[in-house]
Amino acid sequence: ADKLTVGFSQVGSESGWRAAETKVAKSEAEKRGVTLKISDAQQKQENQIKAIRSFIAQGVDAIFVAPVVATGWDSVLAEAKDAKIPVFLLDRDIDSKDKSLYMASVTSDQVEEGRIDGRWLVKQTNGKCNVVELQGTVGSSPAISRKKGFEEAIAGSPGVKIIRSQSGDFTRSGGKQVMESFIKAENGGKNICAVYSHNDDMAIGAIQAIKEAGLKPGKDILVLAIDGVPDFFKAMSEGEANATVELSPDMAGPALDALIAYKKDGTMPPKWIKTKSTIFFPDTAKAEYERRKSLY
Amino acid sequence: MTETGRKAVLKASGLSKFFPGVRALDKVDFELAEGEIHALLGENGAGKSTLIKLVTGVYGRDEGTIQLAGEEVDPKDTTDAQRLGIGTVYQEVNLLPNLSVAENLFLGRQPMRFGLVDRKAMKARAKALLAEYNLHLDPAEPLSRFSVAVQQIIAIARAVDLSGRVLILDEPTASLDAGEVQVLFRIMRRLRDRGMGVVFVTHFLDQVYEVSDRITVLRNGRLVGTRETAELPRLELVSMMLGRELSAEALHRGGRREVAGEPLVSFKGFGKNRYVEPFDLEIRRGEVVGMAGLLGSGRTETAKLAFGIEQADSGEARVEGHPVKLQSPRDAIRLRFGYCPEDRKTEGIVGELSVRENIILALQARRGWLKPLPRREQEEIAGRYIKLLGIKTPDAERSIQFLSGGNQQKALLARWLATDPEFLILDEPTRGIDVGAHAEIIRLIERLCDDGLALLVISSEIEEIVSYSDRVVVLRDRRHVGSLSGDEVAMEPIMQTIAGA
Amino acid sequence: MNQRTFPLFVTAAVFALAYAFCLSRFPAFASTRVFANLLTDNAFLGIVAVGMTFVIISGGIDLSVGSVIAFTGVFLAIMIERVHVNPWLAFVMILIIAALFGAGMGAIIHFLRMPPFIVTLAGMFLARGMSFVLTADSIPINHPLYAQLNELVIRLPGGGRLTLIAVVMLLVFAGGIVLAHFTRFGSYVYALGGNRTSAELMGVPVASATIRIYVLSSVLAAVSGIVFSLYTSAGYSLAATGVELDTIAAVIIGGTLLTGGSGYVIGTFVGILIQGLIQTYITFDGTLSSWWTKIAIGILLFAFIALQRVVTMAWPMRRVQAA
Amino acid sequence: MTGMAPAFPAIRKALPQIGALAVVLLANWLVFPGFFDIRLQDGRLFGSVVDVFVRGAPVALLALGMTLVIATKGIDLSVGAVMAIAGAVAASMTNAGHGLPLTILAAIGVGLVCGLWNGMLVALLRIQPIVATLILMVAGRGIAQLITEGQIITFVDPALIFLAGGSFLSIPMPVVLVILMFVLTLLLVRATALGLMIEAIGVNLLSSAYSGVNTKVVLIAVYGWAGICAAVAGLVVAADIHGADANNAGLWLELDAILASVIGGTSLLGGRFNITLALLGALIIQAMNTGILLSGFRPEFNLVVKALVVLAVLLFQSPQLMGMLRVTFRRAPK
Ligand SMILES: Nc1ncnc2c1ncn2[C@@H]1O[C@H](COP(=O)(O)OP(=O)(O)OP(=O)(O)O)[C@@H](O)[C@H]1O
Ligand SMILES: Nc1ncnc2c1ncn2[C@@H]1O[C@H](COP(=O)(O)OP(=O)(O)OP(=O)(O)O)[C@@H](O)[C@H]1O
Ligand SMILES: [Mg+2]
Ligand SMILES: [Mg+2]
Repeated sequence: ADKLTVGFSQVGSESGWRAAETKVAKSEAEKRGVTLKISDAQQKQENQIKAIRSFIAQGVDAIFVAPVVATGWDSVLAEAKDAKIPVFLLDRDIDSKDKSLYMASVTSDQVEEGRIDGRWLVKQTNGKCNVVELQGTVGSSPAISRKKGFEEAIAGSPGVKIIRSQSGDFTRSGGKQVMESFIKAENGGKNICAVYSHNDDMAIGAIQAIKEAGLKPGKDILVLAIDGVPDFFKAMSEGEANATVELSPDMAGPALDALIAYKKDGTMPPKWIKTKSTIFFPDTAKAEYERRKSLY
Repeated sequence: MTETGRKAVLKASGLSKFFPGVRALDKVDFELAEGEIHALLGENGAGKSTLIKLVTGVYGRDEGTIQLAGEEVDPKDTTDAQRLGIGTVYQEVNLLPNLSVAENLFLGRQPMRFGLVDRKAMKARAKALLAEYNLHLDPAEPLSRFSVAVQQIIAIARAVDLSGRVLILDEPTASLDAGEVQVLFRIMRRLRDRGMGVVFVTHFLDQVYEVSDRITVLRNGRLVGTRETAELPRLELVSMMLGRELSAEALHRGGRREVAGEPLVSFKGFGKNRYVEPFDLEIRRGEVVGMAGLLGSGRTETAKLAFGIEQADSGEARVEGHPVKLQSPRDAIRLRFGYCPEDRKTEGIVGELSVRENIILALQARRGWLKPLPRREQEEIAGRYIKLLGIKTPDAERSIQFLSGGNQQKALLARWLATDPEFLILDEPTRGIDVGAHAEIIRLIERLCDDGLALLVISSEIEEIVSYSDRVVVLRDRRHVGSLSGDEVAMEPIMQTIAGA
Repeated sequence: MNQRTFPLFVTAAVFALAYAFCLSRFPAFASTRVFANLLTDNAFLGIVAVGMTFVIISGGIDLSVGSVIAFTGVFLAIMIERVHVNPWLAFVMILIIAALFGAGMGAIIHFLRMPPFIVTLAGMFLARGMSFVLTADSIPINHPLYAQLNELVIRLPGGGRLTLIAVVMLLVFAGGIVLAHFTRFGSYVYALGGNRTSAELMGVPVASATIRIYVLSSVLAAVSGIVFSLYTSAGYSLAATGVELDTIAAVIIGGTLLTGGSGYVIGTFVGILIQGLIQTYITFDGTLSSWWTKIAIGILLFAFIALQRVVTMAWPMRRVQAA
Repeated sequence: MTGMAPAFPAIRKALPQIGALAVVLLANWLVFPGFFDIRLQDGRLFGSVVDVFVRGAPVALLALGMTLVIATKGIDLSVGAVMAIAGAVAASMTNAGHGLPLTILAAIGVGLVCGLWNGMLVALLRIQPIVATLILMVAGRGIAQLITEGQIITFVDPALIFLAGGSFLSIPMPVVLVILMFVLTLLLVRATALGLMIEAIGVNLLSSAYSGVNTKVVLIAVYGWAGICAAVAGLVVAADIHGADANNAGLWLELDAILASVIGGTSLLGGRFNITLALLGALIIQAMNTGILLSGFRPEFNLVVKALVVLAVLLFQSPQLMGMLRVTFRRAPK
């Protein structure tokens, strides 16, 4: 058969995880002999829509989208459907009644990620803990889902409370600055039992803030986050962090497999190709760090 | 009723205006009768412009009342004043260079058609309006294309067209040539005969006597008096303005000199395509060369070439016989040239900065940024020139934008004198300067020349040129058409050369 | 061709050249689809840019437009989906809110003599902040009217679709041109940008003109927000971030001077097309990493502006002889 | 009122800014009573007020350069991106094993080059500053990411980390750097004639050029200095998080820097500038940000609060309001 061409509308490179996702997508496509056209939307939905439109105009064989936000895709995906181009969603589902607009979504469950962290914390602290929360960018969907999941998991234990919650914009310096003020506002950090961060980068910033305040991250204040980037594994291996839920950067691989199968004999993939969310602890951190270093 | 028995169209009583540190106007009464041309005179900074701005609602007044045709009015802004039938040309040409000529003329009262501006009609009306002033140009062109003088005429045309009862002209003739002035006077007289009141500010006494019916003199923000023009001798007027006598000969320079020796600066075949035709010009130390010509004849252009603002594409410049590079004002300043531009608002003053900083700017620029003038020295220089030129300002730290027009002009002259130049180009140096200062500047020009300065002076006042020039260059259509010296430096020959006879 | 419109021609010529270049690399550029997409995808940008053109010509700047677009979307989504207001009524409501918002900014700018940059920066924080306060979630709008409006499409030969929102943009541009050149308001805008003091002395009603300029900008931002909500059928508080800079860039590439007083609405249209073209080209190329995308946008932006400057500077100044 | 203030004209000029800062600090103290507590922690001052100074350092550094640029009637949107580039360069230099002096030199050198590029576009090609610097604002972040390949480059070199985490005489290093750069800037513009020339250019470029001011060189130099200031800010931010985050370092900080300059009384129309007041402006902005973090409001409200505070601060500075205040002050003693 002809070489397949896939257009991939990526959100941007706002975090290390995102850059890794792009990198993995490229290498997975290469492995399978697929031409991957990547369009970087610089975090803007309008750019993603434009990109999808021009993929349609170019007549690609399939379109991958990592949607920056869940809503607003109906009309452009309808156009793709009109043009008979299959669409795969990566790492995030969309909010649409018409499920036929896309062929499959390869996503993790971001609410579940928050729940896993929450459950672990409840168990670890025997249901008694003052948590401070580092939110992601206000309004972004991981921030909303991860907050929701965590709150669900701790809902059953009245002893586990979120005492402060601010946005650190998913960045290290944001996480550090917010954590600094949390520590000061909560009696020099003595009131804080754990920090829950919507991503690893903010948690790394928070760890520094805790250290600079003269406390021990991982012991005086538990640190748990989500993503699984190498630097966080390193921190865990040094005993400065306690847990992270991995979000696999390999979203394109499964999507490509499904696409190839479909092109070969029309096999329809399952609607939701779920990637696993696993929680990691300091014990395996060193090995995990080594394994991931090259990926990122 | 005025003393003369005519009805007062505009009457201001007890007007006062205070600025921080300045009493710009102090209980001034002013009365304008129907059907008269009323000259408003006074030294630079006397308060003429301030009076006008109070009457037309630009500034709020601190005291006093204004009556228009017997009724008390209180114009809050210029729109108000326009509605009341007062048309005004303010001292600095306050038009909008980015709009077309037609839009400038009809801004806010454009002819409409089907709810939209009728650009065609507007253009036609603009053409007709300007034709009265012998100005034939394409009204769709942006105003910035035209020289200051043309802009001034357009401002006048606009004000005249706007004014129903009162027309106020604040130094409208400063950059007009004799012919243009006559056109303006014709129009002023026509309006007077129609019963309108015209207020006219100028520093040219000849013009005052030629056209005005009455004169009001201000000094230091106070009213000195109002007199019938016919009954007020010139010298008395001058002493009313200055508060002292001014000897007649102060206005005129002694004898013309033949300055000999090697030229200090010489231009040979110097010119720029589409700008000024190549010209030859030599100026010696101690020599004053006047440059005469009609509006747009290329005098300012010549000056800009000579100062390196525009780059010549032919010919060469020499200083003391050596060829020199003249590619930028910095080159020129390094050669000890100086240039007082004609358009002081956009090319001269640095509005927000203080008088002191404006005066030392060129000197500082020549020294370079690494060698700052000590503050004490700056103050000393500024103080010296403020005194020497009689710049009226509360102190040297005042923002120059708050100075009256004539005083800004003096400060600019000071900027160049401070650099101790060898060759100085003055473009309309006496524009907007009062008689007293006018005489002082001319005397200063003489003194500078006696000290060996070479001067190139552009002026639309041929009389003035005659009074101080040793030699006169005449331009026409961007070409240097004649050079007059000796006895030829007189009104008649110059006029003839300009006309091309 | 006169000197004032010359830069406009340069801009248009540069665009045509660039389009020809794209065509030579990717034949798909010949399809009406690509061109129609250029209009549809940039419709919301074009509409705000018209308002921005007026603001910039008047010597001001409006940084709040991106946030107003987002606020409009969120407001509409909440009104339509949660409060169940008729969409048309919701449109009218948001236009009124935007007009008041713009009037507020204009009034502060004029009466308190504050720089537009800062006032509209505060407006930008406020509008975006208010959308967060309304809701941080993204809300889909499923009202049938949205589907109907989105189906209003003129099909062009060759698969291109001229959508309703593209037509709205073209109409707004047409309206903007008339407003700028055939109304008194338009001449006031230019007058203010030329020189505020002179304008005041010439009797321009500065206060009302300033306020109306910012009302116009905010209202057009709201229209753009409506268009954006049609485009995405959703309201989202993080939508249209950074649009203010894209808009300003488009206006300035289109030949309007940031210092005010000169510019053309039609130039802005070309500016928008140029920006859209840069994006389309990069997408068609499809080999650029995230960082090379940014660098390429920068380089192309520079190439356009530099080309424009160089051509304009090289053009000999034509002088007009008066009388 | 009449007793002391007129004797110190400089202080009187700064009254609106000092007043605004006092009000914001007071508000912080109200939402968080421990706001003014300071103690020594590992030989370094520690406390919320200290945070205001330390966290405000990057914007303060940017504001130093930005104020000069604004005074020339320009604007520099690229400083945030330049910070990212400088940080990326510093991180990769350290990780390549170079010493601190070379690392700092390289970062600052890159900042200078970026600034000179901006200056060249503005002064030589005469592109309007906002677009000229927009080019680098977009491309610069790409360049930074090109260096980091989209990842956060972490480093452990204590010397580089010292730039943010260390202290000198108990004063946190970022504050020391701000003071250092402030003094340098002050010397640069006020001990020379550069300040005057910058102001002259900002008010009237043509008049300045005709007076012999080397407008091109001054403009380029000013943008170059803004680039250097941005590079120092980039170093501080990278040292702070022990890594170079090309995507987020300095993101949107250009707006804060502009805001700081304007709060400090520099007009966007060019002309008179005051870098001391610009620093106060930066402090006001950071005090506000810190206050928001300490307040415990939901983050959804951050921007609304910020908008209202900015408007209030500017209102406070508006001559109209100050006039009213003065009247009340005068009446008070009676
Ligand atoms: N806006 C202002 N702020 C402060 N002082 C001002 C302002 N306008 C004018 N002045 C001062 O008021 C006085 C009168 O100025 P005005 O412009 O009325 O003089 P004038 O008679 O028109 O002089 P000229 O013949 O030079 O135009 C001057 O001392 C001037 O410095
Ligand atoms: N920058 C410019 N661009 C285009 N045209 C110009 C420019 N400057 C001047 N002109 C035109 O050149 C002509 C010459 O004007 P200018 O004022 O320089 O001449 P001048 O001989 O010095 O006359 P005067 O000083 O009496 O006004 C004017 O008609 C003007 O329209
Ligand atoms: Mg005057
Ligand atoms: Mg001239």
